[in-house]
Amino acid sequence: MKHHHPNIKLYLGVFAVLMALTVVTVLVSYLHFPKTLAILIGLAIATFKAGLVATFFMHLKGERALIFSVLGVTFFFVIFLYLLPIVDMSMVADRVIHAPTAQNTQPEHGH
Amino acid sequence: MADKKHSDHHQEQHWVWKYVFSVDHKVIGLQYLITSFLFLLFGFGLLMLLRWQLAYPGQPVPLFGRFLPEALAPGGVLMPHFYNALGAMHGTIMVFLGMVPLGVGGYGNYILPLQIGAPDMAFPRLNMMSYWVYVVGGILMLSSFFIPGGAAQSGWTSYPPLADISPGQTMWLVAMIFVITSSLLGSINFIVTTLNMRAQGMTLSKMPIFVWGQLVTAVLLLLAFPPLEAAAVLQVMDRVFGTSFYLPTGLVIFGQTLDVSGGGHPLLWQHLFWFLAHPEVYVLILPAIGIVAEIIANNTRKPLFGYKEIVASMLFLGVMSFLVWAHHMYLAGMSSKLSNFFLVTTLIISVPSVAILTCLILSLRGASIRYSVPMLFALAFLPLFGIGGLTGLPLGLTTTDIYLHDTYYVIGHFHYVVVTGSLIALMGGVYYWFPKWFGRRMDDFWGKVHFWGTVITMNGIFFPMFIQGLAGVQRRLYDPTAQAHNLPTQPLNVVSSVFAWLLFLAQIPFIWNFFYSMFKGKKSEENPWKATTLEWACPSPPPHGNFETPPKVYRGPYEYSVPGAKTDWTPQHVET
Amino acid sequence: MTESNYGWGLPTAASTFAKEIDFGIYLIHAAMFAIFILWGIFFVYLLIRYRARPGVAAKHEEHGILASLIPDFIVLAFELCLIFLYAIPSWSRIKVETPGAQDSLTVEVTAEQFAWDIHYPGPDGKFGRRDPALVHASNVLGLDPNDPSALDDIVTVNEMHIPLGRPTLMGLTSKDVIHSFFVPDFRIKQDAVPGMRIPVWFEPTKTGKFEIGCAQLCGFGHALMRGDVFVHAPKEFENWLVDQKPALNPTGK
Amino acid sequence: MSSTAHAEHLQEPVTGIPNGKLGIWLFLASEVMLFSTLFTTYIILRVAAPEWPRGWEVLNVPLAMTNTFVLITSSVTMVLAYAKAVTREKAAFNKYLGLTIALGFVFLGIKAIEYGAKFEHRIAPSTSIFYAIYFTTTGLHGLHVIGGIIANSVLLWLSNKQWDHPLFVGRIEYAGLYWHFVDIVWIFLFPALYLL
Repeated sequence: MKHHHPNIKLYLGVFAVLMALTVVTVLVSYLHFPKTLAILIGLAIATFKAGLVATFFMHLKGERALIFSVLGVTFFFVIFLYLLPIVDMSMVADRVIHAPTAQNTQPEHGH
Repeated sequence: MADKKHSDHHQEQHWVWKYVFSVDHKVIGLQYLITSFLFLLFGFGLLMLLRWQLAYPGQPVPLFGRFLPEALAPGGVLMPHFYNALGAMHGTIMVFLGMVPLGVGGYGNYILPLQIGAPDMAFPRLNMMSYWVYVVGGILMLSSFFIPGGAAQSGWTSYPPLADISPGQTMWLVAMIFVITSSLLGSINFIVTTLNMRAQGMTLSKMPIFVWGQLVTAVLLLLAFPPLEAAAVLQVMDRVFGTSFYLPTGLVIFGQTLDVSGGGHPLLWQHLFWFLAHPEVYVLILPAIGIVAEIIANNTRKPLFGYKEIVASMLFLGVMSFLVWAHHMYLAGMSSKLSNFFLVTTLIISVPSVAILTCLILSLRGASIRYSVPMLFALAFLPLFGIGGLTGLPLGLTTTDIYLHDTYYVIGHFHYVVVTGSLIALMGGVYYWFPKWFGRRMDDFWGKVHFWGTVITMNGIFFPMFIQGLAGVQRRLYDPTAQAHNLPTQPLNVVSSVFAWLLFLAQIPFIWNFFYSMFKGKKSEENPWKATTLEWACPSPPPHGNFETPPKVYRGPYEYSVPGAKTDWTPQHVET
Repeated sequence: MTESNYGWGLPTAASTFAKEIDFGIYLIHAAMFAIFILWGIFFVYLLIRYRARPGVAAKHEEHGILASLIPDFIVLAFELCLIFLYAIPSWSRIKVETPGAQDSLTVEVTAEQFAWDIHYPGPDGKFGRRDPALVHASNVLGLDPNDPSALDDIVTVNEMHIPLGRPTLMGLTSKDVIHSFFVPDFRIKQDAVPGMRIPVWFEPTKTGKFEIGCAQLCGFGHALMRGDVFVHAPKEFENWLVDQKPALNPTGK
Repeated sequence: MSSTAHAEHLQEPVTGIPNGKLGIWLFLASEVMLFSTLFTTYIILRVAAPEWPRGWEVLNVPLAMTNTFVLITSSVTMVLAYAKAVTREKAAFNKYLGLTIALGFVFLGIKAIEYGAKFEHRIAPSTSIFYAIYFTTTGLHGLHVIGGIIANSVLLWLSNKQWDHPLFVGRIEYAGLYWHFVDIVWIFLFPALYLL
């Protein structure tokens, strides 16, 4: 069983970067950016942090192609798991009755 | 040799560890097989009760009516909520506790390691655990009949808000989470075994079609089940902790406003459920296609027609099965523009199924067909699965689905695919691999009696459903005579019900033949069918560790009638 | 008032797009029979021609892989035509586009556990506000009395009266669980989802009484949940509408 | 050791990846699908909701931030434990694995405090759709943390007996892969629920 030779300094370096990024993402949230911008920044930081953990801590760097194909197939299906229900929900938004209690009075006509 | 010492160690284990909590894939395979057949029988029993109410609504059930509890069937007459519970549990038990464990757990566990020349599964203990988690899930599912509120009553699809407010669904969800976990662990085991533990020389293009079918099935199970598990967790939160993931605001149940926070969305469940359920139906059919391919190759004494086409179609089927789920939701309130996307993907997915069926039928050309009992089942699979596939066309098309959705046409369609398709192939598999499991042959005469009895009665049950569907008879109706447009086709309900009871009679020779031949059947030599695949290269029943020396593979799986060969079958592991 | 005669096979086509849907059903079933019969004959021929006979070995080599794909391509071509020439255009005509409100009868249909409540705007043409808290045996839709436009609204249960000659535009919703509005004669079916108001339209072509059924399991009364659509001549419909009592004070004081 | 371990040892994996590693990555693939479904549900419910509270108005962000630090630290101690297992330094290995388990308990402790504060104000999953998805996702993540703690504790308990077993180092790596995955899920969960 070949194992990755450990590089302690690298792990501690990645650790520092992860801690820093956590602080950054919290500070960014205090600036109350408009919602879409806030989402993009938050997502970018989180993806970068996840990438760090995956490549160094999970040793994905030197990993064989099969592991990447397993992850590739999974993410191919994850995209559809996200995309289609969300697209559907946004397309039927005009049908959803929002009034928390009463039925909305003047039913607009579906287009 | 290490292998020798290793199988001696197995002998002196206490019989509990050898037969009950065994880690040997063959024992686990047989445990899965017999448990799932028992569940199939139980689910079929529920159906026979239900069919009585459809054929003679409101009349007390003869013979068994007395045993039914008063709350569910006063005086033997089924109550509507008990009828709904019978329907929901029939669907759930047959699909999740019967067919999938039989096709994947039973056949996959036993035959796959043998066909790739592996000593056992990659993770034997995990394999045993997935069986026992499945059994616990099955017991929980059955126990839901006896808890207050009774069993689940909102269909095997468990659509909220009905599933959130009607009694009996919580135990169904908990049992489902157990069954899903069992399938998940099983699929990891299958993929790792198929990829990592193949015999020397067994490249992917030399694997039998049965192994390909199990591999694609395992990937579908692995990636499609977790979304349903998450959806089931959300529904448990709705039912137990009063959240409202699937409950919109402003619900009024029998005049009482439901005091939940609201804000949920019923379509959310449908999306997540069908995201699983469509790959699930391919999980039901792929093992059956694998078995039919094995039996046809063996009994036509020639290689399969278009091995590469079938494998490519299976892989394409696997990928596409994740993109078609919402053709179940054309009329569910989903946006009608999005239906066009799913219409096109549903068209695309019909192509590989047609290709597989074409290749299997063309395998008969230039063959020397032996009409053995397994071959009868495999041959019957082809036209009947064809009917199932064809009747999917009007349902997959958006416009005609407007009329045919949620009618008996749908029930006819999926029963033709699952029952006269998958179940017939799995029964054929019993006759084909019985000598491998027990070293004895099943009786041929009673096999043919069982075959003709089953095929005729199955068609008798399901064909009238198409006529009822065209007449617009809705599905899941407790009393079909309550609505005018269902009355003319009511005699067809009687026809289907009578054939359903006859189908049960047709199974008695099968059950008798199976258990009788297990001990007193005609002794059979190691390779009775003269097959070329690896599972016949070891003694039957194979010892622990399967092969004396790990086999080497020299050629493709179906090298029959090789010109110039001494016999008309050249096994994969023989050098020459 | 012609009574709809149900029998085996498709019921009478009583709405404008019913013929379109029937055409699709008949076309596909014709194609299905053709495909099944052709393959069936070929299948039986193969079974007889290549049965095991002593001294006749099976052929090992196989050729004509491409030829085997011809039937698949034929089926694929048929399906592509079916989709782009028939399915997508008819689906957009039936489900995507809805007729304008001004020249059609607008009505709100609300499904509840085991009945269909039909809500007409009444002479003022405006629907009254509904409040789930006000739902009561005598006020099934929970119409709000202090909303002026609700006072003249008409509510009928399990009886839907519509005029001939004008499309009917329905806002379909549900009070509790998912039901499905299904009129076999009009070939329409649409799930009524609580929390959503789904526009559905159809235009009757025959007068008469046609049955409404529920096509989605909605509890123990699913089979008994039925109603009737009465299609009147325009004049007759006006008379019916005039002598309906408003829902909020049925005695008409 | 049971007989099956020897059978596994007899054969070189065809794909070159040890059975355990391929198995754990497949399991993580199914976990990706599970948590993706919860994120899809979160996005759908948020898009469909007429109004949705901003994370920091209703939730305790500083507490959650410390929780993120705790989980990241436990990820590091886990990878250090694996490194010590590879270099066969048993004492250091026990220290780091023990630290990982302890940090896991700290994470659960902080989560319990956070949940406690909510229940005190009579805020429960049924209060609103936001709290429903908040409790469900963090609850399910918490269960996975508990699962990880159990796995690590079993390995720590077995470590002195199995230290020289050929597969032991691999098992530490696989437990580590699972633990890092649980950390990654929290890395996405924290901003999604608390900061947006």
